[in-house]
Amino acid sequence: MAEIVTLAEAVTELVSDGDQVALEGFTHLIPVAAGHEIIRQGRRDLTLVRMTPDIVYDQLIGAGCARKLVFSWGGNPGVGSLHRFRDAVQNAWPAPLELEEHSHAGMANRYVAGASGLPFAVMRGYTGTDLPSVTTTIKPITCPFTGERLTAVPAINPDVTVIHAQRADRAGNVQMWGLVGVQKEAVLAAGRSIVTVEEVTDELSPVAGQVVLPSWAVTAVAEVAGGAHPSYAQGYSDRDNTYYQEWDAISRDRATFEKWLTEAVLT
Amino acid sequence: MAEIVTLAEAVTELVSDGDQVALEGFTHLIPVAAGHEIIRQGRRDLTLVRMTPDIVYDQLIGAGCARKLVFSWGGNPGVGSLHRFRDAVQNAWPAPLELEEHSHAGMANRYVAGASGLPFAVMRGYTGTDLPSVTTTIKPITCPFTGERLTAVPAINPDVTVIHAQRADRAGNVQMWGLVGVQKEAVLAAGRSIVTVEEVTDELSPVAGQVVLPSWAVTAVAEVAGGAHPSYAQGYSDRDNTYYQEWDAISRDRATFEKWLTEAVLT
Amino acid sequence: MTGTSVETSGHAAHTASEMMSVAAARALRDGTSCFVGIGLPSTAANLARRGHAPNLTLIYESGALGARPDSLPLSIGDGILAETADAVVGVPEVFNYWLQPGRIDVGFLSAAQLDRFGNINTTVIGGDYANPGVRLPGAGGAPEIAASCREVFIVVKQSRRSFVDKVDFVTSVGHGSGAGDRARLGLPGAGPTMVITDLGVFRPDPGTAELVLEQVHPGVTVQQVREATGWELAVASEVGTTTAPTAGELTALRALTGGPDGKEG
Amino acid sequence: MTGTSVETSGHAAHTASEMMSVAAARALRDGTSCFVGIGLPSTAANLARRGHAPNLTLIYESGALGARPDSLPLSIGDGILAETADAVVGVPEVFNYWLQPGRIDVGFLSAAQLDRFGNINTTVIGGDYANPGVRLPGAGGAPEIAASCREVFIVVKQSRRSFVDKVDFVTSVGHGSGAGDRARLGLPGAGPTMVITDLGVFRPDPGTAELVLEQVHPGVTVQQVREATGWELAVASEVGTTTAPTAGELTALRALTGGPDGKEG
Repeated sequence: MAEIVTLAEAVTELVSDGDQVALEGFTHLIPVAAGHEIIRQGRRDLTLVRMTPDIVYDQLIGAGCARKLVFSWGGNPGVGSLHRFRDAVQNAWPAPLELEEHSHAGMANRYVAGASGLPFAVMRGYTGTDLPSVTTTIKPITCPFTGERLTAVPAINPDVTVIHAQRADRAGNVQMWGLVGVQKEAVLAAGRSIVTVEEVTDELSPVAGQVVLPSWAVTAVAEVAGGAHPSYAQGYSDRDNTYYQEWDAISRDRATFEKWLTEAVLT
Repeated sequence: MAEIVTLAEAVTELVSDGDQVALEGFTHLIPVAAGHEIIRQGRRDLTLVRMTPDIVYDQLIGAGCARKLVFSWGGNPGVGSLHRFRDAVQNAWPAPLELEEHSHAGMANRYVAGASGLPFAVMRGYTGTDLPSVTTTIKPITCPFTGERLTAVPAINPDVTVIHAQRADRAGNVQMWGLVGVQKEAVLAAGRSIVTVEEVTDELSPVAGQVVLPSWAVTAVAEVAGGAHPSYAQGYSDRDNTYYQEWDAISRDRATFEKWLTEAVLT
Repeated sequence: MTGTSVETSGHAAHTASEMMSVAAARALRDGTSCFVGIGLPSTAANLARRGHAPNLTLIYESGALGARPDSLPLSIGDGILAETADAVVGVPEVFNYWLQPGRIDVGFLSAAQLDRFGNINTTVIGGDYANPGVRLPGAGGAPEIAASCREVFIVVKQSRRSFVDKVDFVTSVGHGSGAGDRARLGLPGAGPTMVITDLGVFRPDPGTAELVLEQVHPGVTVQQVREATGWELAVASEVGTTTAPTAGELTALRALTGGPDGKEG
Repeated sequence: MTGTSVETSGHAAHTASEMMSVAAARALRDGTSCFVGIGLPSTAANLARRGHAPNLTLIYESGALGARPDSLPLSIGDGILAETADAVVGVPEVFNYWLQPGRIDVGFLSAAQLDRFGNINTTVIGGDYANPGVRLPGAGGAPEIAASCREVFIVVKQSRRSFVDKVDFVTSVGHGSGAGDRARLGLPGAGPTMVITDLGVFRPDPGTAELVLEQVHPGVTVQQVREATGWELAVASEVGTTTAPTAGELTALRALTGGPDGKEG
């Protein structure tokens, strides 16, 4: 059963240096506040996993929390590139960043395998691309019935997955809706999970399109209203498109970034 | 885009002798009226596919429509055995019935593979059981990353899948909710699909727990209120438990069954 | 279901079937999760949830996670399951995301035939597979429930027809051919840790994995159990007697089933 | 986005970017389904739906099937997509149930680099993979969109930097190393059948699969296109001229983007 705790407690207890950590969210419901708490608590050597690492991953990388990134699309959606991510890859600043690079279909299937207790998933993908030449976690597999050649990717089983959802009840059952991405799979694939929510309520009244994660499938729930900002939580907040646009300027320059980090996260 | 037609038209156009046909439904939303229409139109040599063949499959088998059954649990839920199914297997009446027998997990994954455009699915299953000794569509497969031995099952891609849903709109978008079983996968795995619905409405107002099949993923929609009876359609009807209990007596005896068939279906 | 009525001092009269359901219900610990197989297990699991285990999470293969039916569902796909569940998911998800990774504490199964190592047959009896004496419903969810749950409880009406030396068909693996077999096969869960019948309660011997009679129900003798067992039954050095159903348990059970002759799940 | 404004007789002044979006939108047929990649394609696809193709089904990798946004989403995961979609599904389902089986008519992609066979690079430019000159965002959904959709349209701003003889990294396969390569690789879809830039329109030669300039946009010369191409460009024997954006198209486009210098999807 999920415990209801503060975000600081959840990160202290459940995220350790060296962990493989997935903060998932597909444009919607990105657990930004949890990412900032990880920065504040000074975690190091993390293997960060996410299909769409965006601003909060740029911040984690720039803050020196990450040793490796497992991903399929790293950008500032609707704006452009991630400058801290680029600086780490191109110039090893503030530290070298190892990459394990997939496509979205590959990452999604890796989470599905992880959630399913399987060591790998089968898909049609990567054929003819250069990705298998730089990523060792892509292998061919043959159908035992037809002889057809397909692609296998290994399960992702993060040490801890962090997501943001709209609501939880007091028993720790989690409810989210709208674009729900790959968050259910990421939580079920993980050894531990932290869910920040807009609010903890007495009842989870049903919502069309809802995904419910039962309390017994979650480790910790923390109430953090606005915890997805500048991303959004459908029914609670709108996407702060200006923040995404402004991030481009803040993140281009190391000094500007470090000033931002000190002022916006560390103090 | 799905065409809105009568059930008789849909069966005439889309179900042919010799087809592999899946009428899916997991206790809830069983397409019984469509099964009766297939009997009335005298289809023969069908390979019938379903995880939980129950009364309507007993009726199709007893009426001589089926050559083969691909399944994982064939019974009268909450009551006992299926006597027409038994009579076909034990005594080849009215015709021999070839079996291809799986577990629920195996069948569910076969539909998932079919819906995913993959020739097979990987699972943990069947290990140590006698099923692989009688079912050729169960094979071992080795994880290319860990060397672990798992089980592969081939995709099911029915020629036609038939399901019952609560509603469709006039454009042919289909909406169902409650226990939604494996129906989405069965439709997406099939070459063609028929959906009977309780009603065709102007709008599909959102319902919690809904599954929506867009019109362009469906071949034909037919309005058949009560088309799941004696099964139920959540929000429209309750399960007719008495019918299930009475079926036991009707189906035990060939003559009683044939009388029922003539009176209840053929006339 | 009918049966000989048993009266025990201080307890209401009950049938052997009722004793079986009550004993099976008691085996379920509060706060755990239980994958509820079709048939007798549903009665017991729902009784447990209405009694000593209000926080028992019931999982049905039809897609209901955390169902709280207020009456006994006739089938594993009744509407009441979806309406009262914490979450409703598709059937592939139940098996792939919830059962297969070993998240479920207890798999609760029934059987047409059960052997001394707790292997289950629900496929064919007599003849051979192609030409069976009796064709049964088949596997359903049981093979993977038996493989993947942390442990398995089996509830079954006992007779020489159901308790056989060797099942005619292994639909679901218990302890295979004996101790160590599950590990050799790579089956993740512990397998059957308890078998509850209308006569008594059995547990596998830790050394051999063979079922041992550990408890008889009130009014049942060890000899009666031996006679209803199709192999030379191992009996614990001290056989206990099951506590008879309390008035509260019987009231709750009959409210679920509609009386001593009522329906089963 | 800014650009040189072009005036054509009888048509409103428009930028080269606007011409590109309008030409790309026109390529989408009504009643088809389109998997909308991140970037420029979203502008064009939404323009098409608001103009000649009201029954265009837009599919976003974020899980929105049949989205009908009334303003241009800034990202592929804006709330407006879920709110207006026929169905919202999880990301694994988008790729496995909807894209992978080849259900989608058109994959609509952009590129950082594109080569003469329509192969796409969005991974790294210059240096090598481990020490790249420029690190780009990566693959996203594009490799499987390019593989599985029945055909692929690519919309990209053209220059010698983006139109290169050979991409530095094959993120998504167009026609590989030439005609027959997709079949040899077992890729189910037809691959890129049209490339739309701010200068003109290209289609693969049926014999060689190399991109051929078939149309220039109003005011653009073939020579200008050659100069913005990093290989010796094949040009059709008769090069057409794209019909300039109509007033209606421009009005609709500017309503979506917020004006000639507006945002893109």
